[in-house]
Amino acid sequence: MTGFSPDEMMTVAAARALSSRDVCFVGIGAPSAACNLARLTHAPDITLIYESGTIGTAPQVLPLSIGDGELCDTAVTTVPVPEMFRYWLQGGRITVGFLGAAQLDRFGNINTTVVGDYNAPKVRLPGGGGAPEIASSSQQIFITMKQSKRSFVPKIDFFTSFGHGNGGSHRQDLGITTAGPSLLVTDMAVWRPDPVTKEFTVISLHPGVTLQDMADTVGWTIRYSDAMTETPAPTAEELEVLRALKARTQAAHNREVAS
Amino acid sequence: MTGFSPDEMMTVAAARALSSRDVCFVGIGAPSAACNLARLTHAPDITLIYESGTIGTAPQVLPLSIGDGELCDTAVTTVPVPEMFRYWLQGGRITVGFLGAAQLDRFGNINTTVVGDYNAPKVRLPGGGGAPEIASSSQQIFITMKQSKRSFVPKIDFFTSFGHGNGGSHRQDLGITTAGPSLLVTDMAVWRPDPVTKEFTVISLHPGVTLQDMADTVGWTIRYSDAMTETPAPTAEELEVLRALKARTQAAHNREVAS
Amino acid sequence: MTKFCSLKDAIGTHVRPGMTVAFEGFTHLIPHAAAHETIRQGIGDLTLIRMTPDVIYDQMIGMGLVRKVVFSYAGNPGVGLLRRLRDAVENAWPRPLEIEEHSHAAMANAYEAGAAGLPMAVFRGYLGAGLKAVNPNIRSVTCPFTGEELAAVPAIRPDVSIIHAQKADKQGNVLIEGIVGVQKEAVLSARAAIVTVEEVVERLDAHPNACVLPHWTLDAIVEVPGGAHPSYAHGYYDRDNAAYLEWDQIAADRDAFKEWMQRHVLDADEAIFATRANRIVGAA
Amino acid sequence: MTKFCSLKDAIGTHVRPGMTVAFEGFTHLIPHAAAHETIRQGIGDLTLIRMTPDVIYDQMIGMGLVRKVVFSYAGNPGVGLLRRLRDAVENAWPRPLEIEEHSHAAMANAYEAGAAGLPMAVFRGYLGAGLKAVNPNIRSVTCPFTGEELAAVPAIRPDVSIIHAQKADKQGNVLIEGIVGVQKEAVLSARAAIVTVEEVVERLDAHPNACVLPHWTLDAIVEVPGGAHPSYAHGYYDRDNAAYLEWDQIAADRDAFKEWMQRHVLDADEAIFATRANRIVGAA
Repeated sequence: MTGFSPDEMMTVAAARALSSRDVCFVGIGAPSAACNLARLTHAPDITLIYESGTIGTAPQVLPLSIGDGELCDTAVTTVPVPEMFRYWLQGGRITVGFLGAAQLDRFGNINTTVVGDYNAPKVRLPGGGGAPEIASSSQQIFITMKQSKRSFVPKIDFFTSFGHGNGGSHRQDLGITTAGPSLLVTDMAVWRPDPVTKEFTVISLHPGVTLQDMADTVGWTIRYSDAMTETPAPTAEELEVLRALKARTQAAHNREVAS
Repeated sequence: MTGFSPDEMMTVAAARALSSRDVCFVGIGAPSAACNLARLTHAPDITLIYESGTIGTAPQVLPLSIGDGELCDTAVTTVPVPEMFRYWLQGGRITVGFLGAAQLDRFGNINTTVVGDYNAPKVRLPGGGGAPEIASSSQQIFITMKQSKRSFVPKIDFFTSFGHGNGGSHRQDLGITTAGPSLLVTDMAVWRPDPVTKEFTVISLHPGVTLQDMADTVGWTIRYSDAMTETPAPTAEELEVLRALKARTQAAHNREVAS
Repeated sequence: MTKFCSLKDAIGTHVRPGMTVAFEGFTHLIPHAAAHETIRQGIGDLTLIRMTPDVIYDQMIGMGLVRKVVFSYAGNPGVGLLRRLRDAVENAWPRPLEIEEHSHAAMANAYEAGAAGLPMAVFRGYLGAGLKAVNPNIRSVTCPFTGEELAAVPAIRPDVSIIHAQKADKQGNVLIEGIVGVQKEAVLSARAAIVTVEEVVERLDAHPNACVLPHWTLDAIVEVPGGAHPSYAHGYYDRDNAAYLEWDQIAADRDAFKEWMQRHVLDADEAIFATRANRIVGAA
Repeated sequence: MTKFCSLKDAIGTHVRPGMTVAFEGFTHLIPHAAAHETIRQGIGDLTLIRMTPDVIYDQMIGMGLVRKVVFSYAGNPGVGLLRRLRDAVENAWPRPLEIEEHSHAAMANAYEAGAAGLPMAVFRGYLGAGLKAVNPNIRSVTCPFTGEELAAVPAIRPDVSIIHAQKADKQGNVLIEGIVGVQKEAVLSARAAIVTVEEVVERLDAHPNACVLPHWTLDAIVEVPGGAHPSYAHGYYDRDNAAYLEWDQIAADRDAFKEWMQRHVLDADEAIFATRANRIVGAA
């Protein structure tokens, strides 16, 4: 794995799944980098929406928070937060909602609420924010996060947002009409749910990643696709654009801190 | 009745009931003239709201429709119509809602929907518009309209908006917490509801109006207050401001038509 | 972007007989030119939704293109009644007209619910009001916290919504300014949306919180200067009050109505709107 | 107008121990100066409402002034966890903290319902989500048209809402621009509302559809330049990201926290905000 980091591979692989026709509900961190990389490469007309109300935003640098001023400055329009959740998310206009997780299970269920018991938590995490309804109202959900035994767990401590539940038709059984988690991009692999069981299945390993690396970082018995391939390495253009974006971001944030 | 018309007296008497602390939901016609006269005389800080979404408007001339451009040009802010009905009317912020009627009964119930049967009407009127919820959500309701046997009827054909129902506590019995019709100003008299029965009672006759004039124009047996007085005639200032407003209005609308 | 097109194509592609269509605009920005094109194409059996039916629905009803109208105030604003609508309701001329009648609050909430992807709107309304007894689409829900009974109406979900706006930029983002009414909600609640605009500009240069519809929420955009006349377009031309007064005369008589429609709608095209609006630009 | 007053008077007059208070601002325009004044006055036993508790609630909780917090995302945006809130929830330090936890959609809808005078908000939410099982204020209503079960939460009705905005005019009308969040709803849902502003100007000169709160919806207005720092005021100064990162260190340790609060809050006054914001104006 020379010439690029696992983190860069993760961002590039997530970005490739997006197109100019997508309307993305973007979260901070990895999703924001992937969405903006897509916009700056193969998906120039992608619409990026942040839950602060900024619609069609095109920041020069990655924001530190979901409400940075540049998101508003470069947006087509900025709407009140109740409207964002009512007209734009609940209205069914989001094609891809991006989520991360503190804990994730093999059916794409997510916990960002507590480690331990809800009423006496070992660790009180930030909570769901927009996630419970992003998970149910977006046409599909992409999850992007690094693999580790602490986060890829057999059983999550709290259902912050619902993925495929126990798998199979559990989602439809609850009256949820959207597709749910349809892609998981990590620092090691690309996963997609099995069409029937809905269990996340590895469809490609990033260059250099071994099955042992996988077993060491995932808390359940991993299913691999029969047609598993190697994730194509980042192209020179992808890396160049991503690194320039990160460099601009770093410079901008350092300038702010310094001034 | 020299020096002013019944129509002028009606407008002036209605205007006097308003203060700078009022937030009025204004209708077109007589209410608009009364509200703007109040603003231009004793109630400069009155807030006028039109259902088109204009809040705190101060037109130089009376608008022909509830959505004329000048209402927006002179407003503190203009909001979408759903917000108008949710945050501003239903939110309980309107101190006085103004209504007119095609038919009115002695309890302030209003019909602007049909003459005759709803499903086979003799005359199909415009309908309620904002009136059903103006009647229930405004802190109080002022009604202003000319008296005639055709409109002041013993029984209205359709309950477009609810006043005091059958009187007494009927309003509270339906779970309506606002005061309802608390003033009726006509071209002949000022009426207020009896505190107990809620039947409109004449509290003052305009100068020159006789009991016979009243009986000729009202379709029920009129109740007069024991303390009935004569409505003070319009002052020179009131007439001057009202006539100037009407003249400006006429000139503006003629100019538009001519051009 | 292929969504910029002619008015003929926009209406012809998206509006079909039997559809449920909302032409919105609250006094301001009423899409007259689009309504006239619909009449010229003779697209009938329509269910029309609109808070304030106004002159355009009077015209479409009088031309026999309307099966049902969903509304909350059927008047000629500042003038009086809608005479073609009355003739249809009272005398079934030129055909019977089904009506579904609401209050403004109900319609505004129902558009909002449609835009929000909900099946119904919940609000405090219709207390003691007669429409509850004649409209089966007025129901109620009970608040599980306070026990209060609130009104419920179905969300509005038109097949097509049609509005007029001030500007589109080259990408197809649309700006609505001034009295914005329920136009945003009408567009977002519909399966397809057509916008006519006064002009197409390079950039909107709009205030960050202005009412802007992103291009991907719209299906067709047509530049029709004056397309709201005799309604108005804030910043372009004023309301033509004389035309509203004049309509009261025209619509009073079936023959006068038919003659007017032949001459000004059927035998015309949307180019006449620029001319009409120009006559009143002076007052804007 | 007597509503322009000092920050001390605004907080002292309207905020009382035991009240339910919302300090709102969605990343942008967070009313830090007003929160610090509340801390200085030692007004305690508060129920605090806020979608994203952020640093100000971490500070108020750490100072022991908070009985309960109603929230949907308790993080330090772009940084991580809120360590004082965690310490209160996990270790009851300095006192036990009751929590009522929602999703953003629920909170946004609940503010909207509060502004709209409704007892509850209805939305499509919490499907399959765990909060339903631990929060008795998440209930449901059934759509009487489709049978769909929708989520219901009580409307938010704070005793006092406190926000920061860009400008007030001399009459007391207030303009909020940029990311407007839920501030309008917070003000309109509350029994009393306090606004701190960057500046008071003669006229707002706002776009007709800008987010403006008319003077009669507000109870107190205070000019506090820089009053949102380390959050930001669009058009005035940028977000001080360094201060958010620094907070993570300060809040990690109870003593470091207490020392910082003594020096920068208890022994200070709101004048320091202008100085702090000025440091980062260059980036705005």
